[in-house]
Amino acid sequence: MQALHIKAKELLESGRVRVIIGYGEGSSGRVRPVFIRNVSEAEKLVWDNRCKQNLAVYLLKPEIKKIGMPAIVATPAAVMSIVQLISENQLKNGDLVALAIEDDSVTEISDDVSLETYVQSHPVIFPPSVKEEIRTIAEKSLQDRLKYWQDELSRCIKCYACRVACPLCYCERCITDVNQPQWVCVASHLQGNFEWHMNRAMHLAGRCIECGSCTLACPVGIPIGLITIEASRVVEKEFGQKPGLRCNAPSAMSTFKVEDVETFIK
Amino acid sequence: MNDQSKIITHDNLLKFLDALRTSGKDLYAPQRKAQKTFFLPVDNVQSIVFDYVQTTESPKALLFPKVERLISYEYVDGQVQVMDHAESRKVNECILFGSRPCDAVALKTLADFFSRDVPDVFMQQRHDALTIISISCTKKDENCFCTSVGTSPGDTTGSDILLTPVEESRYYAEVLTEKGRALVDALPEYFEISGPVEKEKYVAKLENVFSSEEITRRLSKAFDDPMWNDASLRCLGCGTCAYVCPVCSCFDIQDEGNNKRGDRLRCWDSCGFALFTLHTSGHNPRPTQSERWRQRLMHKFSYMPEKYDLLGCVGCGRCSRACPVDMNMKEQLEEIVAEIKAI
Amino acid sequence: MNDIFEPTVVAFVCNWCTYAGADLTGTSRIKYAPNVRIVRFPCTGRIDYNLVLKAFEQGADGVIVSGCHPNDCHYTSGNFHARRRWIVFKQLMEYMGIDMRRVKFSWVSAAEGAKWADVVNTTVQEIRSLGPSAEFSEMKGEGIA
Amino acid sequence: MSRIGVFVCHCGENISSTVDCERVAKACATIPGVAHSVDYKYMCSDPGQNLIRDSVREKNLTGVVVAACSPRMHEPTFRRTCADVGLNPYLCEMANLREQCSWVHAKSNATTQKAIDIVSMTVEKVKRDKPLHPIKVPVTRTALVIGGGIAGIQAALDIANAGRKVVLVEREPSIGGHMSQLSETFPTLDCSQCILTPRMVEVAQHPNITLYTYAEVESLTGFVGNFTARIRKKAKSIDEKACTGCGDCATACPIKKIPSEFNAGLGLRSAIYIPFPQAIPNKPVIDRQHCSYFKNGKCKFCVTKCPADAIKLDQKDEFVDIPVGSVVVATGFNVVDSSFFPEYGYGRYKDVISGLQFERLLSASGPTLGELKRPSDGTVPRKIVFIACAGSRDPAKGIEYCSKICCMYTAKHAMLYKHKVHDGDAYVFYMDIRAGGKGYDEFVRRAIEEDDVKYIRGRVSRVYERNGKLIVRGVDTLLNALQVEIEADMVVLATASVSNQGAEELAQRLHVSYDAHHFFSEAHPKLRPVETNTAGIFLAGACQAPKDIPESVGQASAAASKVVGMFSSEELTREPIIAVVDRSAPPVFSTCAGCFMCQSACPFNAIEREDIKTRDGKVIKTVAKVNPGLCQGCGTCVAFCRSKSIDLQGYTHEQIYAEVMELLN
Repeated sequence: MQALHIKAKELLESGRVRVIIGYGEGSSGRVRPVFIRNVSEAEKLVWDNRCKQNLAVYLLKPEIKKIGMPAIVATPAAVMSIVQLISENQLKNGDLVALAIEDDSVTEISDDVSLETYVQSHPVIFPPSVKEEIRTIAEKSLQDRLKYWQDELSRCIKCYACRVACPLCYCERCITDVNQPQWVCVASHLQGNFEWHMNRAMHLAGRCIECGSCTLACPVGIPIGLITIEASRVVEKEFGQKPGLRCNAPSAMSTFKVEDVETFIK
Repeated sequence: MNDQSKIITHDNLLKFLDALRTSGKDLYAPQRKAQKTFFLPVDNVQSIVFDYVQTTESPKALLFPKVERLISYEYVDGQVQVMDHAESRKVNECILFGSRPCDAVALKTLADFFSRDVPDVFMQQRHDALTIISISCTKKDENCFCTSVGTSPGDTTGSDILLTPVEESRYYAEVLTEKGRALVDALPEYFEISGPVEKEKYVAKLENVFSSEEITRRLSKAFDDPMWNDASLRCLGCGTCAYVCPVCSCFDIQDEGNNKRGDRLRCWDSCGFALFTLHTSGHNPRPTQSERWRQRLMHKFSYMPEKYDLLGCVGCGRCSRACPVDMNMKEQLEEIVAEIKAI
Repeated sequence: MNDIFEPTVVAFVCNWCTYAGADLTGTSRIKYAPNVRIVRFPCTGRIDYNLVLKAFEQGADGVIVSGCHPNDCHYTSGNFHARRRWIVFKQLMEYMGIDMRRVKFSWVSAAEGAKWADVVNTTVQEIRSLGPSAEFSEMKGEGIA
Repeated sequence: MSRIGVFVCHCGENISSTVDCERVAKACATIPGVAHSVDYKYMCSDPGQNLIRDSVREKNLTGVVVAACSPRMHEPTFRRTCADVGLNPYLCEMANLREQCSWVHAKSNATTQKAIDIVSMTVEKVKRDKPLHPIKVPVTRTALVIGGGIAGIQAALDIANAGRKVVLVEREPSIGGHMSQLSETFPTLDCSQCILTPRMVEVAQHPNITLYTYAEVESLTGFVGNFTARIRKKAKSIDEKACTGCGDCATACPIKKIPSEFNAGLGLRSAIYIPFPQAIPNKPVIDRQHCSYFKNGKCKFCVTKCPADAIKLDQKDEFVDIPVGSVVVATGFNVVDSSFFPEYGYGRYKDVISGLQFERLLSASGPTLGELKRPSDGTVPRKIVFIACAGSRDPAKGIEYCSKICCMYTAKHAMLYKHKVHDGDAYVFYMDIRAGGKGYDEFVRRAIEEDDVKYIRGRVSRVYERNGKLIVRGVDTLLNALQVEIEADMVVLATASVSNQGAEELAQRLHVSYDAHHFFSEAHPKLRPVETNTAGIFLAGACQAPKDIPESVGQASAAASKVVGMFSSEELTREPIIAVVDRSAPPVFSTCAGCFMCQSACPFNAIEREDIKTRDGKVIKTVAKVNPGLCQGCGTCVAFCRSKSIDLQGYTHEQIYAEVMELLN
């Protein structure tokens, strides 16, 4: 943590960055996102195992962008999101400094090559509980899966915390806000909830870097991350492409291979 | 001594609830799902939980459902037939069990808010059919601030029956209204007449950290305060705070249907969304999260008190607990008191 | 009253292959079940997965999605893009518990009038044996007070 | 509120025999937004169209739905009708009640209900139609003709003579195609080469024609008016400029036993060869598959012998990219190979040959210099059997269609045989005689009556060898199915015509449709027989279906006139069915988030990046922009766009959504 404070001060003092997006002490023993703009506040930065939320989401927030050059305290998942965002033209080389922390040493990663190298050696690792959940759902029969998801999704209140917590949900106008036509029912009845989560899954297929921020954000405890994780898994299984690994990777869902295999089109 | 003050044991309480449940009334009580607590229909009274400081979602959906059908239409033989659900529907008697005193205050606020000028029939019907059995708070957490917004852990306002846990797994029951009395009278066998009980001894102690009048006064000068920007930097603009809030009542009217039939629905909405105030032209009078966060505070603590003499917050702290980025209401209000100069 | 269940089937087809193929079915006077309603798109690449959801929500019992065979796309590659989309969509729907036997994907060229009739007939037959679509009608209205 | 007019056509009885058109019109009259709904016997007739025109005027219609045949048939007709009275043509759409309803279902309530649904859905679409205006694009006034047979030659000459540039690409070393292999032609019996060769020479010398032989179309990109053709010039291993065509190389070549393609395998050629004496260009190529230098690295006899030093063994395939405005596909046909007829012994018995081989035996330029000799022993066949429909009209063999030319050439063959071997016997086994055409039936009759060719109506079941004779066993169905056995010296099979090899791949490269037999599909079998479904690409000759020479030439001229017509103006108008990126008022500017997934999805590279800037040039955001000249309107980008910021004119989100909502309520 000390190394982080030193690095933060150095970056702010030198004027290289204007704001450090990091974690700070929050309420009830939680950490919360903080935006350090003065050297004097650098000591507020915190780094420990509570720091799970994917802060990359703030890199695209207009109010943060307005402050100027950001540095971001980045978990491996955040670095992956940054790589994916670069590949989707939302960020570019030189737009930010990512600070990766390991054993109280801080590494600056900012160019495409070092970002790519970093993600190669720092895969996103789920907690075992997530793996277990994925397995249980996969083993359910079709009907049980439908029951399971209907039960889970019936709690959804369409607060869209999943959307705002996701660094890759950056559309200025989300499909659910499109009303001519109204592709996704606004109401949070079960059908509208199903539509919304199915759209989220399709939109994150081949893009979800599996950070789990959406699940963390969900106030009613729906494991929604499992859906988008599945979406990316399907893309990886079928087309051999994982998101968040290359800064110039074409999007898996808007490209194709002639030899793509399916067995269901007759 | 109030002859409506009674004692009920925990076991009898469960029996009482089970009797209510089987009497054809809808019973909603706190239950666990995904390690969170929700007011859900009760199938089995054993699944009711008691060990929560506060439920994740508020009970407001019982008065103000997240989606409510207002009218339906159907096109028959070239004629449009409209069905007004306010006239046609029958709302079942409903019992809310386990709400906190702050929730009961909130539901009253909600009902009052919807009954000014043109009363909202939907809300009125639901409110008339609802009996509220609250439980006083014996625990609190750092997000609670009911005492600072004019209520308290043992406040009877809005409840039909208020239960206060006392020694030996028993509850001191205050039967407060006719609706409450009707329930107890129908099932008197579960209650004992109580002697005087010093409620204050049992309920949680919560320090008053500010006064809502003070906040209201200060906010009237704070519209352009730079504080809003800093305070809202981490706010991502979801609707969580509004949706878990027991008082937030913004809604959106949506028509769902086709050329032949459809419904007009009232759905929850939130001022935290950019879309909330987006004009068709593309102009947005609240273009950034800063204005939206300000709106949330202003609405609750300035506009509602000034316009309707209602306070938009009961200090339940749900928004702070649920916020994915730890936007904390109590902390924000304390900051307003500390930073904005009083008039 | 007829006891046989007559399913409603919506077909999303591309203009150049399947729509033309379906025209050929007509010119060849090959008969098929009248349960199908065809929606014409320029290309399978244009077919939005949301339309499949909407079709079921609106009460369709089955959906046919059909376009040009691989390599035959009038626009070179719209069908390849569509194929990727359907590969993912199908698995995700199944992950959510939806029975995708109700959605038939096929390649029907402008020359395959007979195949089109066959695709429609077999789909109608299969959906008939599956019965009315229930998943979406169950969800409809659930959660509205 | 829309004021839509619905016009339900009976199409004579084509629709009304299974659909209750009156009920459809009545039902549609009740749809909100429909101001007028009528049915009529023939909507496409003059009075029918007048009915529409009058209604548009009198009822102030804002949109028109014509419920009739397929839009692929008459949409342009009715759009013009609407345009006549000032309604934007794109506000008129068709509901397909014929091809996709009345013709495919029995008369029933369900059929009429389906018709009502189809119309209602189209009404919803038309309600949301916006007036559109055709897009103008410049035209490259050069045509690409693929295939140098008679059809390609004719098309190239017609276009070139109209003053437009032509690029003619031929896969073989010489142009000429199958016609150059023929002896005489029916029904006039004039010599094929005598009428063809001058045309070939004209092509070679025409200032407007660039000829690439031994070359193939590698790819075709772009769109009507602005294609780019990539031509692979296969290495001929010859410096064509230096080569004088003396032929010394071929004489020197030690590899001489390669079956000659020109002689349909009946003659031989060397590894370096000129396919036939009248070849255009009259220059050799090295067949690298057979050349010993390319096989073993040794030989070079030709190099040594060439007086012009024209042999270039290190030549490589070359690629040229040529901008062209339109394409005529004239790649011709092929005949089924020997493996097709095990029962006839084709490929097993030397004296069982195909019609094309027989042409070579009759031809003065053929392997026998026009003398009719058996391939096996060089004797003159005394008894010869012709089998018509060898493979054609045989669903069991996968060819249901009639190859069309066989009846005529078989009559010609038999006749020519009789002219050469006066005392010989010629038998023809046939299924039916199809001799429609000017002078055709008279020609067949002449063969039968004047030349005494014996026609036996029946099929041959087997041909086998016995004592040096070919026993042809068949049946005469006109004589009570009597078994017939003929001891023949030679058997000629009128082998089925099939699509040329590589036709499917070429169709895919050109993005034109093809039928189950890989013949290229015309846009409409009757009204657009020379156009493909891909604008700017036309068909000529037997690549579309089996055809004889006059038909091929006729179609080639038709295709050429289409091309010349298209080239008559500097600009083309294209359907405005293109994608458009949302642009909204500030502060949003565009809902496009600039992820550019659409860019990788677009098959036409039509999506560009556009910076939206402030007045002082500061970039506010970078968004996608569709180049209307390049966009072909497939809509693939539209389905990809997560924020629904691209829409496709003519097939907008709202329209298709409304169609689905209407269909299912």
